Amino acid sequence: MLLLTCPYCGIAAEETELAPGGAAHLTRAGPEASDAAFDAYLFLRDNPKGPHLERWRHAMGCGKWFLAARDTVTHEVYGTYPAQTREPPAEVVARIRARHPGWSWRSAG
Amino acid sequence: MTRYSAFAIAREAFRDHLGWRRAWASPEPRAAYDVVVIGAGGHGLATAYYLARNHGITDVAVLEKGWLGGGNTGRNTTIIRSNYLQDPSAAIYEKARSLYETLSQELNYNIMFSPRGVMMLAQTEHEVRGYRRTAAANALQGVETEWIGPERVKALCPIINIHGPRYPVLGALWQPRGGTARHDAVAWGYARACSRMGIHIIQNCAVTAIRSRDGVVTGVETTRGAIACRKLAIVVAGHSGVLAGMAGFRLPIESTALQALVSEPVKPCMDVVVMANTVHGYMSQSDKGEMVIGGGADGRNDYSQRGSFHHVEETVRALIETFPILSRLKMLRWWGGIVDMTGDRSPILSKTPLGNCFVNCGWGTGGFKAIPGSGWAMAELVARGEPGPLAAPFSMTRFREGRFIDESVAAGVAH
Amino acid sequence: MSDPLVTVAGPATAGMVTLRADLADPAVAAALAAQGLPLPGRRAIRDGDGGRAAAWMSPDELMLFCPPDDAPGLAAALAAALREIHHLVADVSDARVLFRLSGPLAAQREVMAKLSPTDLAPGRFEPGEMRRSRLAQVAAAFWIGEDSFRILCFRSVADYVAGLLATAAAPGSGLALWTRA
Amino acid sequence: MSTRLATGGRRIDRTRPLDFTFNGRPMRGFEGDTLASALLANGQGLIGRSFKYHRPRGIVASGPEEPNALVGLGAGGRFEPNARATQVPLRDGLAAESQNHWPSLEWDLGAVNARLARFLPAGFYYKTFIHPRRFWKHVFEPAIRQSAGLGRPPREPDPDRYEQAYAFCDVLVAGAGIAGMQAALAAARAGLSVWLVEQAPLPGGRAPVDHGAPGAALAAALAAELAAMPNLTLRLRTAAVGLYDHGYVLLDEALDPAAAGGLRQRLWRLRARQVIVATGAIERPLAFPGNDLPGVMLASAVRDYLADFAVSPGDRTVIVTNNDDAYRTALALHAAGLAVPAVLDARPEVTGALPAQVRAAGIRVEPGRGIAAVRGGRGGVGGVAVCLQAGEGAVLEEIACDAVAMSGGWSPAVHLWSHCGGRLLWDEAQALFRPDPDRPPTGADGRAMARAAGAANGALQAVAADARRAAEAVLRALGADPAAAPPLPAEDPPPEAPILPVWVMPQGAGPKLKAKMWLDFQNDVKVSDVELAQREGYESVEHAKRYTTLGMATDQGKLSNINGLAVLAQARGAAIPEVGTTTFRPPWTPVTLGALAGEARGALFQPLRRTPIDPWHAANGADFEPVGLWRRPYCFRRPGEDRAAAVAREVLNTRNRVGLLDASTLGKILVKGPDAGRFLDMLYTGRMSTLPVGRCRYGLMCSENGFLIDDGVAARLDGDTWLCHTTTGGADRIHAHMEDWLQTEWWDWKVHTLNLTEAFAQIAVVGPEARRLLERLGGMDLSRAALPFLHWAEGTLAGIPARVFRISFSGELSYEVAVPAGRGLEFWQACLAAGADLGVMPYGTEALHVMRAEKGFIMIGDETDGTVIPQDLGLDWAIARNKPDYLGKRAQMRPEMTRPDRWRLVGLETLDGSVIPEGAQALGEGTNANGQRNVIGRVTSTYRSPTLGRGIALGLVARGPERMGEVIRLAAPGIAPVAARIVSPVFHDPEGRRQDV
Ligand SMILES: Cc1cc2nc3c(=O)[nH]c(=O)nc-3n(C[C@H](O)[C@H](O)[C@H](O)COP(=O)(O)OP(=O)(O)OC[C@H]3O[C@@H](n4cnc5c(N)ncnc54)[C@H](O)[C@@H]3O)c2cc1C
Ligand SMILES: NC(=O)c1ccc[n+]([C@@H]2O[C@H](COP(=O)([O-])OP(=O)(O)OC[C@H]3O[C@@H](n4cnc5c(N)ncnc54)[C@H](O)[C@@H]3O)[C@@H](O)[C@H]2O)c1
Ligand SMILES: Cc1cc2nc3c(=O)[nH]c(=O)nc-3n(C[C@H](O)[C@H](O)[C@H](O)COP(=O)(O)O)c2cc1C
Ligand SMILES: [Zn+2]
Repeated sequence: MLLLTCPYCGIAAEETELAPGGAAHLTRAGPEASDAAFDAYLFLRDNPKGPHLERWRHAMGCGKWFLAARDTVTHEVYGTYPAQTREPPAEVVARIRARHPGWSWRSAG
Repeated sequence: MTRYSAFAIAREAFRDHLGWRRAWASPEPRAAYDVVVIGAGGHGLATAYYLARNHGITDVAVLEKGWLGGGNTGRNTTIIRSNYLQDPSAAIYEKARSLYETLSQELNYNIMFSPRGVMMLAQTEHEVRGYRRTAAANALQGVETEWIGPERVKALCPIINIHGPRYPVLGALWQPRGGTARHDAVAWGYARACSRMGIHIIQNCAVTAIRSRDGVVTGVETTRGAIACRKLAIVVAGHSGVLAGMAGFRLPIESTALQALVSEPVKPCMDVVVMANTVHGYMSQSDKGEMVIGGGADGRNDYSQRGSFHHVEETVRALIETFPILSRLKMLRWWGGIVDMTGDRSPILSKTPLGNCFVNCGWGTGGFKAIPGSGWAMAELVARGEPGPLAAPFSMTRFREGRFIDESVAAGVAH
Repeated sequence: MSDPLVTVAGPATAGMVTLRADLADPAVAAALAAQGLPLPGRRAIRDGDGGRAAAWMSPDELMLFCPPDDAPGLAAALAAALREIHHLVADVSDARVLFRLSGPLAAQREVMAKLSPTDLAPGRFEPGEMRRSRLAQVAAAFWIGEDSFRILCFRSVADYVAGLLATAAAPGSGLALWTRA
Repeated sequence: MSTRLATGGRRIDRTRPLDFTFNGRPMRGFEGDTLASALLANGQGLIGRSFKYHRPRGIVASGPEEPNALVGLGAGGRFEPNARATQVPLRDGLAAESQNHWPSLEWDLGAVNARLARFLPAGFYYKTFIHPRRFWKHVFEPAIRQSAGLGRPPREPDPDRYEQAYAFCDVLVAGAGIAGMQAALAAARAGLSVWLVEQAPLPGGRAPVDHGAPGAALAAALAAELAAMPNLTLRLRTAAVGLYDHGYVLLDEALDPAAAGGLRQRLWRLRARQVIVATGAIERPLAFPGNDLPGVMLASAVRDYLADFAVSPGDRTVIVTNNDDAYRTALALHAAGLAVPAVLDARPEVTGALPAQVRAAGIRVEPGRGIAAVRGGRGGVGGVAVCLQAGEGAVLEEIACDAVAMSGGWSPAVHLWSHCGGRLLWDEAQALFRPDPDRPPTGADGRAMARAAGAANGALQAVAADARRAAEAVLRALGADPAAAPPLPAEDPPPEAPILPVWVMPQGAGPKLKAKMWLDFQNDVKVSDVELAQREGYESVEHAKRYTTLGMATDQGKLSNINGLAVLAQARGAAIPEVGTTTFRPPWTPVTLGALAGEARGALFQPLRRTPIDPWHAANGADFEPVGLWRRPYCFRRPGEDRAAAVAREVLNTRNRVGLLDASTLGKILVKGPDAGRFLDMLYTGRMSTLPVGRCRYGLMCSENGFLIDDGVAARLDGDTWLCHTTTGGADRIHAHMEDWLQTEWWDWKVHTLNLTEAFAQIAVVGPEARRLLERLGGMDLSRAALPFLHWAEGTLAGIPARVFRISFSGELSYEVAVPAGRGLEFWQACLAAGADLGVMPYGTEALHVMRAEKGFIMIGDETDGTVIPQDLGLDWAIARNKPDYLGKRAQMRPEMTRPDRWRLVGLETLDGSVIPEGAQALGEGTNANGQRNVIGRVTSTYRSPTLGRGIALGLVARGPERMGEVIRLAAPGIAPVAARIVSPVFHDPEGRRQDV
């Protein structure tokens, strides 16, 4: 039963107050995208065994989407941050790397 | 290898059961095999078994990182049914179900397939329409199902409250020859049969890398050394994404936790399997007397085999609403498994971008029932290098093509 | 023993106006001030003039409370004042209902602690904060005003929330966390 | 025979006798007794029958580890099966019954299984019952099921209540023994908020029993100090049953319904920043032949019953042990004036202070000895046959006794530690698994979230010091000063001599003896079974567990797991840590399903959403159906009418006169901002940006995967504001979908959304008389000229502020009127009153469905099922082809979506006017590669049309629209295929004249 801090309200919200939303930092593939790019965007979601950047909505709260860096094995939370960003903040990456040296999110499974 | 029978037991009884032999051998891995199957769950073992049985390929190793059958095969709620809506699903699940009917005899291992009947309750008008549609489809697919009314539901399962004030039971989709089987026994029975045919089952052997040359697989590296192979089958359920990563491609798979519970054992009170999708819970009573219960999957990626507790609560609420007598029973254990969910919630049996490497995954919350059929179809794919009719619709290219096999339209869950 | 732990009043209605805008825009504070309303900080609920109050709902949303007949006027005035900036104002008085608990505050905290996964211990949840969370299976917001928990939930689930509160307040079911058994 | 002693018993109050029954026999105990102690006090040694062999069984333990003494409690709706007598507080009038036997506890036919035991080894069922095939379902399985289960299931609904509660603290301490109390006190003194939970009715743990007066005094002193700490919550009869991620702990609190407002149990969901596992240790039985007879008990349990309840398990108790601790039992028995004929100690040499005291008391101590057999039977123990531990079981001597107290050492209760990933290490010296401090369960910060303390940490002796260490670690982790907690003086008793691990007694026992050594009492798993599993290759500990069912009973192997895995290790010739334990899973002790459901039962099972007009519906014969969480009238039945008749009446009345529909559940989402038009153009397949102010337009929304997910009418309210209507199910979903895109993709677009669904009641006034009716309400000009079709207007109707939309889902002249929700009922009634002479009638969802089908309008969820794109439904007109982009556009370009033979929407009419069965499939030619009949389409909606007086249907058919007029065959189970003609999906008023008047 996770506890994630909503970066907008500052509340450590329990999982039941949140709605999960899958992998974060997707880049939308529009009508011009190739079949492969579109397939990748829609279906080939990050599914790493380890640090994962993911979306959550504070559904039973402020209603905002935010992003979390969470380890899918240990549930360690390396940080939560607002959804309006194309990549994870440096300090979150640093925290992940402290635990998983050499980690980089684009290459994560 | 001793044949199992009441006679064999009697004979052994008089020598204190000292004469029993290993059910499966525990060989050292060889340097090379014709085919390596990664994952000794039900699907991996069945793949190996049918490679030998149907295609005469016995130079096969099944590599298992832990103990065989310890993945989802060993932790599922054992519901077997084939009343699927879409043709490709109905075909492979019905193939599996019909193989289950005679599997104990074929394997000479009692897997306790119990065709006690599965009912999927309809508790809204929408569900009624959905199940009638499925019944109509099943009739043309050669799947024996029936739409039954609430009285029949009550007669088949007296402990259901069909007058639920919130969601009265309006009827059910009934598959009289659906049921359950002993999950562990399915893995063990296949393992024993594989071993008997010379297939190597190598436990405590995790694949750590996949080797290839010129886009064609050449072997694997494992915690017990490198093993070469001509063909590779990845059959690792929740870990499919990890293995695909080793093989250099991506899969439309997300791994999440699905939980199940068992109650303390009580005297038989429920002879059928009941699934209630509106309230979201399903239950059967095992031959030992426990109520075996399952519910919904987590919505987040997970590899920890625990899951979040609130799903347990949601399931239990739903079941008490449907079966009021449950309230004073006690749950003695709950656990999770890592299920592999695809974009359309249907499995993948497919060639991959890597030559001679095949994948079988995406069975998600409902692949126990498919084990024999899936193994059959996968063996065909691996042996021939091309899918047969059972596997063909389940290729991984379907997502790109937009050709989905979406079962969720008929049932909220697909266990 | 035969009395409920707290008394539940409601559902009641109130004037409510939703304001969505960039709360950091000075125009917002100015428009609110002109209506006798403060700009509440994160998670805060603050009283204004004339029975009005403002509550923080999210970084770009406020809920403004007012006497029932007041809401259309307040909404119109704000809309006019904020014409120049991107905003949304709506009278939402009818969308939600309010409940109010009374009785010892400690007992009220216990009743709420049965329903919401929120730390409601004294010192952890105090007047001035509005918490958006859930009560059992539905979304709700609550705060403490005049030694009374006020609970805001959607209109369609008023019966459900009333049932929850009544059940949680059943006689003899105190938690002995902040009250003594 | 067991009996109550004349004096003593620290937990019982002899002034308060309680009457109870066991199998109908009246018995008497005292306040403070458990059911188990009271049964023993009444000489009841035989309590139940084991699962598989129906062996007679008595009480072995004194706590939650009890495997045997499971009983049925109570009657009627309050009947509870499988209650552990050792944890049931005795109440006046309690009725208990034994389980798993027929016809009676004493004479049980099932006991024949015990005679056949040699034919029923572990896993026998996998090897037999294979032939003939049909026998499994009809003969073998029914026979096996007949013997399944322990207790009988309850038969009636449960009248008691359960609840849940949330709590938060800095430190949770599980277990209020000396270790737990010390640790809790240290944390509380440092100013942290602390919860201390104890499953027993009183704190203290083992110390008051094991360490006599000093132990009791220490426990009392600690308890007194704890009681004075305002920042500490002590909860008794509350078990910590599960540890989850991020410090989430489940606590199961037992309540007395009479005292707690009818509540039976409360499930706490506690969030702790740090957890201290101070759950003590569990004594292990010894595996000797006959160790399962009634009268053979754990040594610690024997002294518990003596000290706590003044119950002696027998007059002459032989003690068998491999460690010093059991000597405490000898001393306790001796002090109570009971005979201890011998202490049989497996260790070749017995030194130690405790044995010295025992010897000094004149008790015979026999080193190097074991038990080769227990004499006796169902009635209890008659004696033991003594052998050499090092031998094969040759009997040296028979000792008469009526009880046996056994101790195989202790296993820390590491369950909570393990639930969430904490690892164990094997402590060779003490022969136990204890928490590995280097691999603790970790929390959200990746650091340890739990520590173990005391016996749970393997500190069987220096408990106080260990507890202090644990508390200090927790304080440090929470940034508190460990020094802020002055340690309590606590003296640890003198050290004990080392244990000798003994997994099988005697060591050289042959197969015959091993088949009589029980490991798992409840599930009847013996040493021979585990060895058999190993022999057959089930040698992973998890395989052995599943093959033998070791540890899978209701006690979850609290007594058997360690012994079992040690036997397995021996059989494998492997070291114990190499074999490892099975996975520890919640709950620590079984939890009632009722507690897991909490308040969510009956009316509170799920929220029921009601519209503002719901009270009127309820009072006026509405036949409700659930629609998501809402309830909506399906139809309004009049006396004598069935559903079909009511629906037909409602349809005809609406088509001919005027009907009222409560459409309040429709989603209403306000979308406003400079970029709102652009945003809606992305969201809808059509163009909304070009919609003039004052107009309405039907729109479709697709997922990025191209499939139709919702439809509805959007109205442009002003230059930058739209009001989007969604389906009932779509309101929250589509609002969330909008916010998702706005917040996570187009966050620089200036758009605000607001879900106004609940702010308005929406009432559709439909039918030829609709305008007349509304005009009577007064306030707005609703003429065709003033408010044409697909326009909206704002004003006042019947004195109520209203927004009126001229949209139609029935094909009739129709106004959808939105009024403030608080005035919805008033408006509804005004319409009824104004329309009384016009024949106004309410109609429900089914009439709505029929009328839309007559018009060929699609219904999300009927014509769509998540696999249908708008193009399939002939809705290309609602797609702005020239738009560069919209959600779903790219997906709809994929090969599969543009295939010419996709199934497309058509109307279907049977040749004879009959109604096509629901779900019917359109037959194609031949079969597919898998031998399935080819299908070319299906029916999506099918009704008897009251308007047309015949069956009508909508369906999806391959190339359907190209095949107008063709006759196809539709199949459904149980009927001959029906011939139907492909026709236009619009059955009624194809020109749309009636709505646009
Ligand atoms: C709680 C729960 C309830 C369920 N209920 C049902 C149900 O009622 N009916 C139904 O039909 N289905 C059900 N399922 C689904 C079903 O269990 C699975 O679909 C099925 O068991 C999958 O079998 P498998 O052989 O593919 O995978 P698994 O049994 O998981 O086997 C995969 C194996 O691969 C191994 N592996 C992974 N990585 C490696 C590696 N690197 N090297 C070597 N080996 C590796 C794993 O250790 C594992 O043993 C349920 C699942 C769960 C979790
Ligand atoms: N010398 C030995 O061989 C030996 C062996 C075992 C114990 N001991 C003695 O045991 C004591 C150890 O003290 P301790 O405090 O560590 O253990 P303890 O056994 O005295 O106390 C543990 C307490 O935790 C409670 N508990 C267990 N699991 C629980 C759960 N899940 N939820 C709530 N409560 C739970 C138990 O009811 C018990 O009261 C000392 O007196 C020690 O001498 C000695
Ligand atoms: C159908 C089924 C029935 C089960 N019955 C029991 C049972 O009676 N007792 C028990 O302790 N566990 C039972 N289990 C649970 C297993 O003990 C175990 O928890 C599960 O297989 C997952 O493995 P793990 O907990 O070792 O990870 C059952 C599991 C399944 C799948
Ligand atoms: Zn938030």
